[in-house]
Amino acid sequence: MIRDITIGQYYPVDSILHRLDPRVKLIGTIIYIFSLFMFQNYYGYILAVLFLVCIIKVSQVPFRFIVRGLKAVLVLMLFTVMFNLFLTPGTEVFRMGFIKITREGIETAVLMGLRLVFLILGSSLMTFTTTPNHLTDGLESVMWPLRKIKVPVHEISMMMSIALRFIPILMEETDKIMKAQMARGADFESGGLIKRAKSLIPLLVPLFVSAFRRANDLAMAMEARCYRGGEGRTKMKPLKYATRDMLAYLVLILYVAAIFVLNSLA
Amino acid sequence: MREKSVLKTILGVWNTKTVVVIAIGAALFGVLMNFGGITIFTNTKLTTAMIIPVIVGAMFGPVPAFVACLAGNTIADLIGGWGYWFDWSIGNGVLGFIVGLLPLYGAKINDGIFKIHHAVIYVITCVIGNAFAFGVITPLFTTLFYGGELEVTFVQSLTGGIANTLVLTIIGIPILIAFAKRNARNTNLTLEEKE
Amino acid sequence: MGMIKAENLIFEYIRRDEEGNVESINRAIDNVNIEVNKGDFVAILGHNGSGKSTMAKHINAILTPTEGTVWVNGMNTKEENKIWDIRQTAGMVFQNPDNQIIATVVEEDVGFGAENLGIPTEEIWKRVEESLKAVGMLEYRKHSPNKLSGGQKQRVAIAGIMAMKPECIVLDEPTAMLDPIGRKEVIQTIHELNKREKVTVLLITHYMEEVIHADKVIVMDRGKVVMHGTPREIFSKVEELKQYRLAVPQVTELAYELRKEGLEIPKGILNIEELVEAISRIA
Amino acid sequence: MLMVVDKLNYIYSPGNAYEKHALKDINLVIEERDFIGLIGHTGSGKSTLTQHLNGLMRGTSGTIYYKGEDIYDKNFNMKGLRSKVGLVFQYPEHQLFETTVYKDVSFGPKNLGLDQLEVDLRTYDAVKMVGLSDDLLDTSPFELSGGQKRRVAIAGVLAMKPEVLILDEPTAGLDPKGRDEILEQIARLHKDNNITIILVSHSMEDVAKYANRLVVMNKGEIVYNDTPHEVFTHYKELEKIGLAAPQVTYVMNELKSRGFSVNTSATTVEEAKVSILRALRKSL
Ligand SMILES: Nc1ncnc2c1ncn2[C@@H]1O[C@H](COP(=O)(O)OP(=O)(O)OP(=O)(O)O)[C@@H](O)[C@H]1O
Ligand SMILES: Nc1ncnc2c1ncn2[C@@H]1O[C@H](COP(=O)(O)OP(=O)(O)OP(=O)(O)O)[C@@H](O)[C@H]1O
Ligand SMILES: [Mg+2]
Ligand SMILES: [Mg+2]
Repeated sequence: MIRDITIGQYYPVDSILHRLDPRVKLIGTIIYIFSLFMFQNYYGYILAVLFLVCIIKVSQVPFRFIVRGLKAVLVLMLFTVMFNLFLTPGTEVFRMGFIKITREGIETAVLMGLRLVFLILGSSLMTFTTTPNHLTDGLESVMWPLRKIKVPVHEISMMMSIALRFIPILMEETDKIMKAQMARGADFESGGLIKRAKSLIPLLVPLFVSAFRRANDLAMAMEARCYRGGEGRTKMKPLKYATRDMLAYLVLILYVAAIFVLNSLA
Repeated sequence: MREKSVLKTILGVWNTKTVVVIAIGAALFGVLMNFGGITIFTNTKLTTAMIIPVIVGAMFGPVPAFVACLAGNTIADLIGGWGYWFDWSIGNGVLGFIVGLLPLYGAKINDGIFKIHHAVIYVITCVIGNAFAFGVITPLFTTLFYGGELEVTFVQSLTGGIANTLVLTIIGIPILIAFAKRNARNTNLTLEEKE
Repeated sequence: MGMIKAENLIFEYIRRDEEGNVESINRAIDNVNIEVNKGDFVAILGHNGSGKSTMAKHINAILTPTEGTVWVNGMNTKEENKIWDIRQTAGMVFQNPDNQIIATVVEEDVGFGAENLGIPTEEIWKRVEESLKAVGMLEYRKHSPNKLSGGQKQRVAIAGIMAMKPECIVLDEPTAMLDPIGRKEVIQTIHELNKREKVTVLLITHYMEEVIHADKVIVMDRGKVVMHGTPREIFSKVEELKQYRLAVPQVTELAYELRKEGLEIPKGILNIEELVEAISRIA
Repeated sequence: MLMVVDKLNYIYSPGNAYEKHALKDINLVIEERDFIGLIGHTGSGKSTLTQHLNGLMRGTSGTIYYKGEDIYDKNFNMKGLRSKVGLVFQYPEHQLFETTVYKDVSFGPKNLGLDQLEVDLRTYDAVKMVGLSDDLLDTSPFELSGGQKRRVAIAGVLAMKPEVLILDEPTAGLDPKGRDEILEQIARLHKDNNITIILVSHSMEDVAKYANRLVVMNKGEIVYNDTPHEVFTHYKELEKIGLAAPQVTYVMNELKSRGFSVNTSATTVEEAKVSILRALRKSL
């Protein structure tokens, strides 16, 4: 189960969206998320839905895969909706005992719910169509100017790629240590909260010790290969924009323009 | 060695090893967040991941702990596929910073020093850290980023904070003791094995 | 001309307490003198904790001597401004293949060292291809390292060093975590690099069979070099080796036992053919 | 018949792109006091099989009987089985976690819910069985040498008083003397304490020297299950599945082909020596 988990839910097909430069997708996602907060009326949401549906179609990722991400935060969403529904003051439309629902409540609840759904769909679409490596490269490149204000951009992206490489290894390790302790009668499942928490110590100590041993080894191996930070480093696979990326930027500009037009409608 | 300035202690030591430790710490954070916890509530688990910033902080200082936590939460979101929740990432980062303050009050795990009064201070920082991170920081950023309703975040924060405090004390202290003991005298991986 | 030279090398792991006072000293290397010539294949044997890894780390300037000097291709490892040249000259492969692969794609990992050296992109691609070919892993270039076997991962690690064009490779128990087939693959790869690319090799191992084709064997015991010579010279001293917690390959052991029984079998038999020859000659 | 494995199958991530049929119709009988050497190429399923034997993994189909009881039966005491079939993983010292050797070794017995006296007794016994001295009990396991750590880890499993002890490559990373010491220790446990041993190893020389029976796995199947002598006569077939025979077996076969009347099933130095000497005396 553990060896080959697809981190970040990357869905391997060869669509235009997959081939886009990661920088475009990152910037696009950010713009999309911002747009969700910029709408001042329902037209905006219709635009957001249309835009997202088109992009999902282009991405060739099956819809059910994308929706799966929503399940994980279903409870949170319900809560948000409930809170807004019951607790927003305003014109009353329905009352049963102490529960009352207001017009404003319904409006904000729907708004909140939609916003949350699009937020998740939008950002997970990026992870569905971009390999974690590409994402890291894109991130590094997009954040590069921040180096001027002393943000260690190179280090951050190096961290991300090492982390990605070690996730499956650490998962396997967790599994192995757990089994080794179970073979000695450890029980991770039964008992109260405190007992269960305590039972994790035999798992965690070896896990941390091994993680630090790995970190030590890896740091040494990197320095032995002349790693000394981002200074003077060349890239094996530098990012290059293609025509399709320019077109994608154009689409984004049109989308932003549409937002402003719609907002001025109301 | 004693009079390392406070600022230096806060910033921590930065070299290749720090980068790697944070990276692996963050990866482990992501793994534990997804698989090593007991779920109580969405976004709220009795998760063991929070121990990582404590250890990173103990060894490298609070700023590395902050980064490990922030990156770890982002990676957890990445693995989980439930969208990105930077409000929580930042909250976790801040908590990581506060619980990672260990070297500042003299609990030097690297040198095997972790006494009772350190444990007491540690528990206090855990409580304050959780209250501050999830009572102030996360709700602040929730409204800022997502325009969410504060009540929801508060309920979540409360449960999250209590669960975190529980984990940080019940599991955190024994682990800190174990690590301190491990580091107390580790020169002698001596070879002589008497039969 | 010497590739590596250690002169009166002493290294101590020093442990300090809270106040910075010395609490204990562990002399891991105790007055070692060795010289390795360009193009040599040298093996280092020794019990757990005898100082092999500590020695290896000196060659890559990860550690610097407490006393004495280490020269790598004429460069003193104590000179800070030479450190990157030294690391480029003497590459290092470690025990655990998982803990030295950085990237999530094979070819990117092989290119990592070359990127650090600031080599132009096209040149990196060329080198990556060459080194992957040299270790026989070219067809796996797009794979994820997680899906490779231990022996394959270790060969990728070697390719990563090769792409930096080192003149010398130090391998610290590269086969410890592998199965017999993986072990064979790695040892073969190293021998080929030594022969074809004339890379100087320093191999640390606990497996006696792996050193029989080396040019020279060095035996360490508690931080000191206690034996050195050709594999044949070393393995003809069965009793002495056992004293240092080491052993000999099974054929050598058999030859030694037969010799003890009074058969006329030469000392230091290293492989099956030699033993069979020797026995045939008696009958 | 201590354990019977009956048509056991195991499939990793069934129905998914990474599906892997790791155990295929495994049938195996383990007798009391057996010393089994379990060999096979990497990924042949050795670890998967051993984890089934003590109930850590559950077969996709087929079953295992322990002393006649079906371990997949609802009423079977699985926790009891884990204490009866002790499993020592590869690099077991990486799983140590307590602050003292004593606490670490007693972790298992404590989990069994024994009283303090019994826990103490078992801990001392186990530590003695692996040949560690008592004064190490209060030290931190992290302060020990590699070989000592390995012993502490093995003691931790022995303290559960297992009837069967499974060791997955117990000598990895140790120097030759350390390897011999650990293996001798295991052989002693087998002889003096009547523990059934299953030794997973990549060293043909080692299994030839200690095991009374070899189980050879290839791609999830058992291909040989016989005495070492018998198994190693098939050295050509073994090579095809990524294994080999001990070096002396090759020597003996080579001598035989040159007309010496030596015993080609010799697998240890001692056997080979005796046989060669006899053959030479005859020919003189
Ligand atoms: N980081 C360290 N701090 C303190 N002592 C150390 C450290 N690393 C090694 N030592 C000690 O130095 C000595 C030599 O260790 P080294 O690792 O060089 O041995 P080795 O020959 O490589 O052993 P092995 O075969 O187990 O790998 C040992 O006594 C060991 O305990
Ligand atoms: N968690 C897992 N998920 C998917 N496949 C797995 C998993 N664990 C093992 N496998 C596969 O099952 C097969 C048997 O693996 P196993 O670990 O039992 O082999 P082994 O004989 O113990 O090998 P080794 O000598 O390397 O320890 C291998 O092909 C392996 O890739
Ligand atoms: Mg070593
Ligand atoms: Mg295995």
